[in-house]
Amino acid sequence: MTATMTVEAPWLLFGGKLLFDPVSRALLASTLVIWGLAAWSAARTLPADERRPGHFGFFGLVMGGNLIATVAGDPVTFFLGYALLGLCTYPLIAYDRTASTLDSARLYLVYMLIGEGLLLAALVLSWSPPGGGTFPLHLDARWLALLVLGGLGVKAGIPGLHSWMPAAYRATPSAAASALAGATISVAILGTMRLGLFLPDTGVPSAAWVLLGTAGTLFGVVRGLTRSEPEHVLAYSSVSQMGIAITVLGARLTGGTSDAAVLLAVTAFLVHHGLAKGSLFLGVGLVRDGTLARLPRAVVLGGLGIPALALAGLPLSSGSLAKTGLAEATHLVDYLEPFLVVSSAATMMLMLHFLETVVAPTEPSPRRAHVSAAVGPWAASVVSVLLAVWLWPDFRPMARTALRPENMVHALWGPSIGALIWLAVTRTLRRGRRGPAGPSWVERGARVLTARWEGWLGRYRETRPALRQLPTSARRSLRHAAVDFEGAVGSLDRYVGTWTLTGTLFLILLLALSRLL
Amino acid sequence: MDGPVTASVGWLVAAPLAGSVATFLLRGRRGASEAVLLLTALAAALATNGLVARIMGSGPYTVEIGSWGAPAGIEWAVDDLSAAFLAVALPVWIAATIVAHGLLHSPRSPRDARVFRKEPGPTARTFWPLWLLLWGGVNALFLSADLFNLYVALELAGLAGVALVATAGVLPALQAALRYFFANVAGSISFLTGVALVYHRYQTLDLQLLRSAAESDASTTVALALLGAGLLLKAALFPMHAWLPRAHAAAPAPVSAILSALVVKAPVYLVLRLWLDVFHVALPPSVLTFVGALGAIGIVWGSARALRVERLKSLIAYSTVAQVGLLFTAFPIVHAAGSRDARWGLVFLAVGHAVAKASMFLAAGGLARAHGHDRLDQMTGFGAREPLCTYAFGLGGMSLLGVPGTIGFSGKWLLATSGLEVWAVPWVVAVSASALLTAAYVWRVLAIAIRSAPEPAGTRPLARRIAWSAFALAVLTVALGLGSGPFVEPLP
Amino acid sequence: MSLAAWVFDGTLTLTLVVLGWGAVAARDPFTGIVRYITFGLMAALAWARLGAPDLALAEAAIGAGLTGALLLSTLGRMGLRQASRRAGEALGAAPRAPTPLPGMAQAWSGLVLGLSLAIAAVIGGVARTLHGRNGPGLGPLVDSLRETSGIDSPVAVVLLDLRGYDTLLETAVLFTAVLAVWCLGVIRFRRPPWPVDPVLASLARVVTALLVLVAAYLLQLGLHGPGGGFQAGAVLAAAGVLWTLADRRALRLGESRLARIGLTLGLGAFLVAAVIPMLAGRSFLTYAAGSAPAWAWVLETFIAVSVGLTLTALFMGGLSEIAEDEAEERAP
Amino acid sequence: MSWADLLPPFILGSSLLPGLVIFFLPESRRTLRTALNLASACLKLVAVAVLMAVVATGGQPRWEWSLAPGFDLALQADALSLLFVTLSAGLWLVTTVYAIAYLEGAPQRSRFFGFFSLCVSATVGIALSADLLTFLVFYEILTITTYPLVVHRGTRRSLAAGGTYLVYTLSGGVLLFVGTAWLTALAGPVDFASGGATVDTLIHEHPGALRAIFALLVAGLAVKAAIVPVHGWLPVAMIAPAPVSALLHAVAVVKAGAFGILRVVYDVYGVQAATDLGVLTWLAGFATITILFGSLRALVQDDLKRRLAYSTVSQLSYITLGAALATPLALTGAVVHLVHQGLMKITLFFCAGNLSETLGVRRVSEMAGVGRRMPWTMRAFAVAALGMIGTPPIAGFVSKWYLGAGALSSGDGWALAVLVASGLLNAAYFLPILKTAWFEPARKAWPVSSGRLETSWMLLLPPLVTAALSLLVGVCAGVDASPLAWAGRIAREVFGP
Amino acid sequence: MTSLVLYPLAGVVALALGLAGLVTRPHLLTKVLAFNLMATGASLLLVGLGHDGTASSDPVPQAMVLTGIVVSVSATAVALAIIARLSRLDPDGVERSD
Repeated sequence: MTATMTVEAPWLLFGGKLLFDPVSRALLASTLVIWGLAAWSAARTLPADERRPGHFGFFGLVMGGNLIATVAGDPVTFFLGYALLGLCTYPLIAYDRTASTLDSARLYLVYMLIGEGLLLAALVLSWSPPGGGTFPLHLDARWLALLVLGGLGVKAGIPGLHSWMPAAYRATPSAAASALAGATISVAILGTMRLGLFLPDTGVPSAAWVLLGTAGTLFGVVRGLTRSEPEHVLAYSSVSQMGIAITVLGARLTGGTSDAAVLLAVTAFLVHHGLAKGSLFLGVGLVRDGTLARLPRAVVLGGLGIPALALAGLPLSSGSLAKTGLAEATHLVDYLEPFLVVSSAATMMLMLHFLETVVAPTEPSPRRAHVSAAVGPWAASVVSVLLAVWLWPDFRPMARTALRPENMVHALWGPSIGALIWLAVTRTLRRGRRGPAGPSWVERGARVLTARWEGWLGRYRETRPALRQLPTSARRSLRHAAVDFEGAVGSLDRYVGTWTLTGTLFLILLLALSRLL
Repeated sequence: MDGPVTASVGWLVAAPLAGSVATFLLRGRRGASEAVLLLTALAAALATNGLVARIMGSGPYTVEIGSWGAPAGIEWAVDDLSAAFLAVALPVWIAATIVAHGLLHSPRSPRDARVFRKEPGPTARTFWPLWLLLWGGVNALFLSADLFNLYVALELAGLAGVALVATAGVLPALQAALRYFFANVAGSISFLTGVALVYHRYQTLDLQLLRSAAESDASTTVALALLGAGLLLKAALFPMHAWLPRAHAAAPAPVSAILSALVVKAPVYLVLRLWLDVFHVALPPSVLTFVGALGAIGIVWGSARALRVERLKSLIAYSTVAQVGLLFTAFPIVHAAGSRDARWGLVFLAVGHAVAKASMFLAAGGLARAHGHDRLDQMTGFGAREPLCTYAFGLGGMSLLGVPGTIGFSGKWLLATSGLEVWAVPWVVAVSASALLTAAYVWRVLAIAIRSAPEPAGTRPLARRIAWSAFALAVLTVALGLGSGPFVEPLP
Repeated sequence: MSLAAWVFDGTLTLTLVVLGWGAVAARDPFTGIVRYITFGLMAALAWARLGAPDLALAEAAIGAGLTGALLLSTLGRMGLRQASRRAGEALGAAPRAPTPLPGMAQAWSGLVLGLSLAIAAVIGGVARTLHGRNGPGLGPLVDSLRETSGIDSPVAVVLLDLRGYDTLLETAVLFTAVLAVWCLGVIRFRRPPWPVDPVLASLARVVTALLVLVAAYLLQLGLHGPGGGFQAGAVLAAAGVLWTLADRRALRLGESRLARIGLTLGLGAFLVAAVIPMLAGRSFLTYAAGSAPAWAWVLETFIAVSVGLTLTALFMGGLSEIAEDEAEERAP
Repeated sequence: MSWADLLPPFILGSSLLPGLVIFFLPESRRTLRTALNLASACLKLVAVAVLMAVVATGGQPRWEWSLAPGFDLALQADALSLLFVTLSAGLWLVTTVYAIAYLEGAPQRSRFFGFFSLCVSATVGIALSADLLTFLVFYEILTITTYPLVVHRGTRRSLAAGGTYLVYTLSGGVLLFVGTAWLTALAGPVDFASGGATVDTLIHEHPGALRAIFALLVAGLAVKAAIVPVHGWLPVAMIAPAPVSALLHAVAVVKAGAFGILRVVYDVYGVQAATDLGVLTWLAGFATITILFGSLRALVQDDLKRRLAYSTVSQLSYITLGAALATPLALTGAVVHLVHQGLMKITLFFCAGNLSETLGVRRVSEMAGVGRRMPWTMRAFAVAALGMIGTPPIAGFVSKWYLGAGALSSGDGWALAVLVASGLLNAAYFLPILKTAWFEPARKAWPVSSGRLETSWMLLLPPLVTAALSLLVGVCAGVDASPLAWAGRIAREVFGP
Repeated sequence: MTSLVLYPLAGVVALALGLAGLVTRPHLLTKVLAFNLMATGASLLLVGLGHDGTASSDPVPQAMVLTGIVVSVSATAVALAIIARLSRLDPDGVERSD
């Protein structure tokens, strides 16, 4: 069933369209699952204080935006969903109103707004008035492609624009975080696909995309390995995973591979990543409120390990399906083969590091209420990771290939290499590299900048009265001039007031007239 | 051409004079003088009505007094100019009369107490006769088509005016009245000299004959200079304005209203008549440039004073100086354009000022009566106490300002358009920009009116008819602004 | 002839100018007034020389006589008032404009004199040209209209018929003057402000009677030649003034209804004459055919009466002031 | 003259006459005054609806009245005027409700409502005027009748503010007057319907004069449209009571300026002539400066209403910019922004009024935690603010989108950049407000509300209605009756299909 | 030209002198007097121009001057009345009017 269906909504904005094709169908389903689980968990974990209704309200809004963007059939509708999603995320991040939280949330918002500004520009630039545009939108210029990349890259966390991610995921309640990290991030990649960012029209060479993606992949892993906060590690893993997607999408320009297949494969990848990340964040939430500390260790390792290793792409895991799908779809591009191996090796390392950070004793968080209340959703999410991609009809072909023995063997390479390296590294340099490294210079820079901005405004507000002096002094001197003039006229008028002067002037006028005439 | 309708113009002069005799003989008895005033107003109204109907029906016409006809006899000439002034003068007179009556017969206030006292004292006894004489004199001025007769009418109006200013009886009033008197007679004699020269140059005094005979030569120009200079002095053109603010501020409010609205307009009307109409051929533009420049300076000067003076009535009086300046600033435009629109623009401006200024003075009179004085700094917040007077003042001010919908705007618009057609840019700019100066002093008062403040001691309620008649005049400026079209269209 | 004429006219006009300047330039007003009265009489002579006897009469009676009397009585009244200066300060003199520097005054007068003489030069120049070549004026036309009007004195026909409207307004001006004076002076008569000498009084009565006769004569003269209502009125006024000085009863003038009616007679009669034709649908002030002389006579008479009374009243306006002042001076 | 031709004057009178009556009502007649206000507002709305039907069916109602020789007052209804009329008539009703509650117990209410009605009449007149002269007439009347409302409090400060207001607007009026007179002197009466035909005939003999006239006209209008550097009166005038700021300084007065600029560019000069004369470039330049300047100044305002005022300064120039870009899309954007900005900005002012009236909160720094105390007000505020930023699907997004597209279609990419930058700035000064209101703890205990609601329902309803409307017109921009559709129709009228 | 031309010229001079006096003389009574001088001067001009001995004298100017004389005496009376009253309130003002 690869039939695509379009729903027209002419009354919406400039004629909205909803597009249901294999891609959006799959993402829609996974998004619903992720959000459902997240909502369930949130309902269990969030304390019933005055923040709760607001949180759920925006929870719903973000989900709505997410869904709209997923099924959007034209750029305007997509932007509608994307903007909704982007802005309404702020309250979710700023859930507990502590200063640091608000700080992270503002950081996120600044990035997001700039991104949306760029995206809006790009969309307007490539919009054709009558009836509105439809996907794929043709971005027929490099700088246009850059605008879109900048716009969506913020959400997708391409290196450089990712800095908001770790702090934001750390600050957000785990349920919401799982939805953000799992579902909303896919929208960014979906957007790039929908807008035709990786089509030849943009004139950006395939290599550029590949390099960008590869850089993202490795950068995410390297940065992640140096972090000790599980949310941070997961955030960087997201960076690297999106890098993989970008690499694949970029690479497909060179090979004469079929678009549909690649897009479907990437979709599968996004679905798998989304489910896994979602479940991981739910798990982290349980770690944070100390629930897991009460569960048997096997359960914990299983529950966290399954999605983690799935990300690494172990055979029989959703990851293997996704990666095989990618490899299959792009088998003509020779250098992707090694890339995928390397990437899963790297992912493996990162995931092991993640598991280590999780099981490592962490300080109990303020939200330690509702012990094990959220175990249900978490378990459900793990199950979804295990089964979902295999059962989804559109992915059947990929499932079949993935289940072929040679592929399963092949899928073993990357993870095992990664595991070995990680063991080696951790054995050798066991000491020293433990302490949490500080935030990246980009993030620090961004924070400094935003702080400066506030400071500048503050100082301007203070110096404002001084500045206002200038115009008022001018105005005052003007008024003085006017007053003086009136005064002068007044005193003169008393002289003119004498009849003698009036009469004299009369004579002069009489003479003047008789001369003039 | 004489018919009852045509002849009825005479009532405009006869009725007030007869009324004055009657009120004099009746010694200002209550009821009697009211009846006389009513009859006079009625007659004047009928006459004006007939006049307007006639001129709109069959255009300008003349009435031969004593059926002798020019050049031996005297004639009345009614054309669009005089008709416009007369038609507007009527409501002003009626309103002012009502206010005067209201002030005369309501509790006396410290200021102008001497004029308006309850019991018919000598002043009150002479007030109505003088008032009606002034009325008759002004009407005679606007009607007459004979130079010497104009001189006599000027003297009649002038003397009555002087007397009415003096009736206030206090020292400033007397000084002002004397100044007024000197300016007046100097102007009149200059005018008379001019008349002498004209008569011996053209052997006639009739304006219509002069219009056809007029040539440009030495004697004519000197005569024009004498006539013009005299009239400009009477019109208080800057820098010979000094007598006006004092006189108009010192006079009782209704008198000030009439002086500012009509008596000052008469010389302006005559300059327009003599320079731009009758002796048009003999008039070089340089004169008008000169006069226009003086007018422009006058606008600034008068406004600057109005921004400073501390009494409401002096403020309005100085505004008159500025507005007269404005009228003369418009002269070069009328001359250069020489078009019907331009002339009507000037007439609208003058007429509009008449009505507006009258309503402002009457309102000021009401306020002064209510507060017992007209010192602006002690009237703060009068808007809440005397809303009607405030609206009257404000609306009048708007008309001076040339706010659209008022007659003032129509005038400025016609002048501006026709002036720009002949590229008389500086004059148009002056006429337009004067609005800002006007606004400055009008809002000086309105701000004081709106400012919330406790009611000062000694304020007393005002007889309702005073405020209402002031307000009615203010409304008239709007009515003229919106409704004068149909009346003006059929005229030449 | 012409030389004699030149000499005569030259001296007369020169005297006029000198007297005029003397009157204006005199140090104290009294001298000025006296010189002015003389000037008026000279002017009357000039009128006669110019063939205008009516004007000569009027100038002598009104221009010189009555104006002088008015000026003198005012001056006298102000003389009485050296005592009551303090009252002025008490009432608070109005702020007078800062007087220019003392030296400036003369310079100023010089400037003004120069200016006015320059103007005189301009007008004079024109006057000479006009005098050279002016036509008969409206004289012939007036003569031709005299028959249709029926009034045979040329001046009277202009004054009462052709340009009667001027005269109407003129009477209105006179009326205005009375009102102006009365609205300032509160007329309260208690007694004449000076001791009345019985001899003077009886003499005054005789002279008054004579003057009234003169007035009547002038009046009936007016319709045919020089003379007429105004001149007669002036003479009556002289009589009135004299009588006033002599007899206290005259001082009730302001009170008596009769006098009030008399004051308005002239204007009233004119208005009637003007309005009747209008009611008949004819034009303002149009006498019925042939009725002009009758009207003229009536008007002349009424004018004479009211002019007489008016001028007397104007003169008395001052007297009332005196009465008031003395009342005030006695009061405190 | 058919009955339809009498509709424009009727619409004018439907607020004029009640206003005049209200002046003379004694203060105590509260019920009568309220009834009169509401009745006339509703009557006006009905009449506007009828007029809209007439015009939609191709009618062109026109009514003339001669004021003086060569000086006619002419009212006419076309698509553009209808848009403006509908906006002001509708918002008048809402604001009247608001004002009645807001001024409860205040002094001088008869005066207030009298002048209020006069202002609305003037605005309607501006909208319906058929030629430049008539426009000028009502424009000036609006200037004057607004003054008493600005200074209504009668304090020293408000009077000073009123003075500033007058200095600016009257000077502008003079410029406009001279410009109009000059153009009339050159070209005779300038009818809007001619769409620039009159000017085209002159463009060859006096291009210089035409440029000067354009400068005069636009300079005169710019004062009300608050274009830098003549914007100074607007923030100062915020001393006025909230309903005044809401209706007049968000909709009527300032829009009159913007509307006038649209008229001058498209109906007096015509696109062709304006482009040939090269005046539009300058206009666009000024608009751009204003957009950025206004936003930057808004950033540093702590007084809520002043911040809103500067935001108005910036937002108004979107309209000017759209007019100056002179393409169908840009014009559509400009015209639709006329409506959208009105809806959103009036909401913001209503909310600001509610805060100051209910809680005495006037500064942004005092708003911490106010979202909890007045949730509904702040929700309305949030919707409007986001709309201002240009968040889909709220109204602001639609107009911004079209303006951007218009900029591109005329080949001015920079304009798009300006729009985006200004959008970011809007976010920078609106979002902190929301953050403070919702995410910061209240510093002091709020006065408790008397009733069940957070404030009087008459104060609460208007902002909610307008907020809902601004959301609706955004979401349903595609509907045939939406402002966007109207704007498109207008653009088609101007540029042809 | 006859010697009669001197009269209008004298009238003009009288007029000018009166004007100068009216403007500069400080004493109010002198001012009034100067005004009368002016009036007479103007009258002389009016009649004098009309009369050059040749033609029969023109009655119209005479009638006008007659009117003028009466008018000026009325004016004088009004002025004097005001001066009289003024002199009671502010005696100095009479001698030193500005």
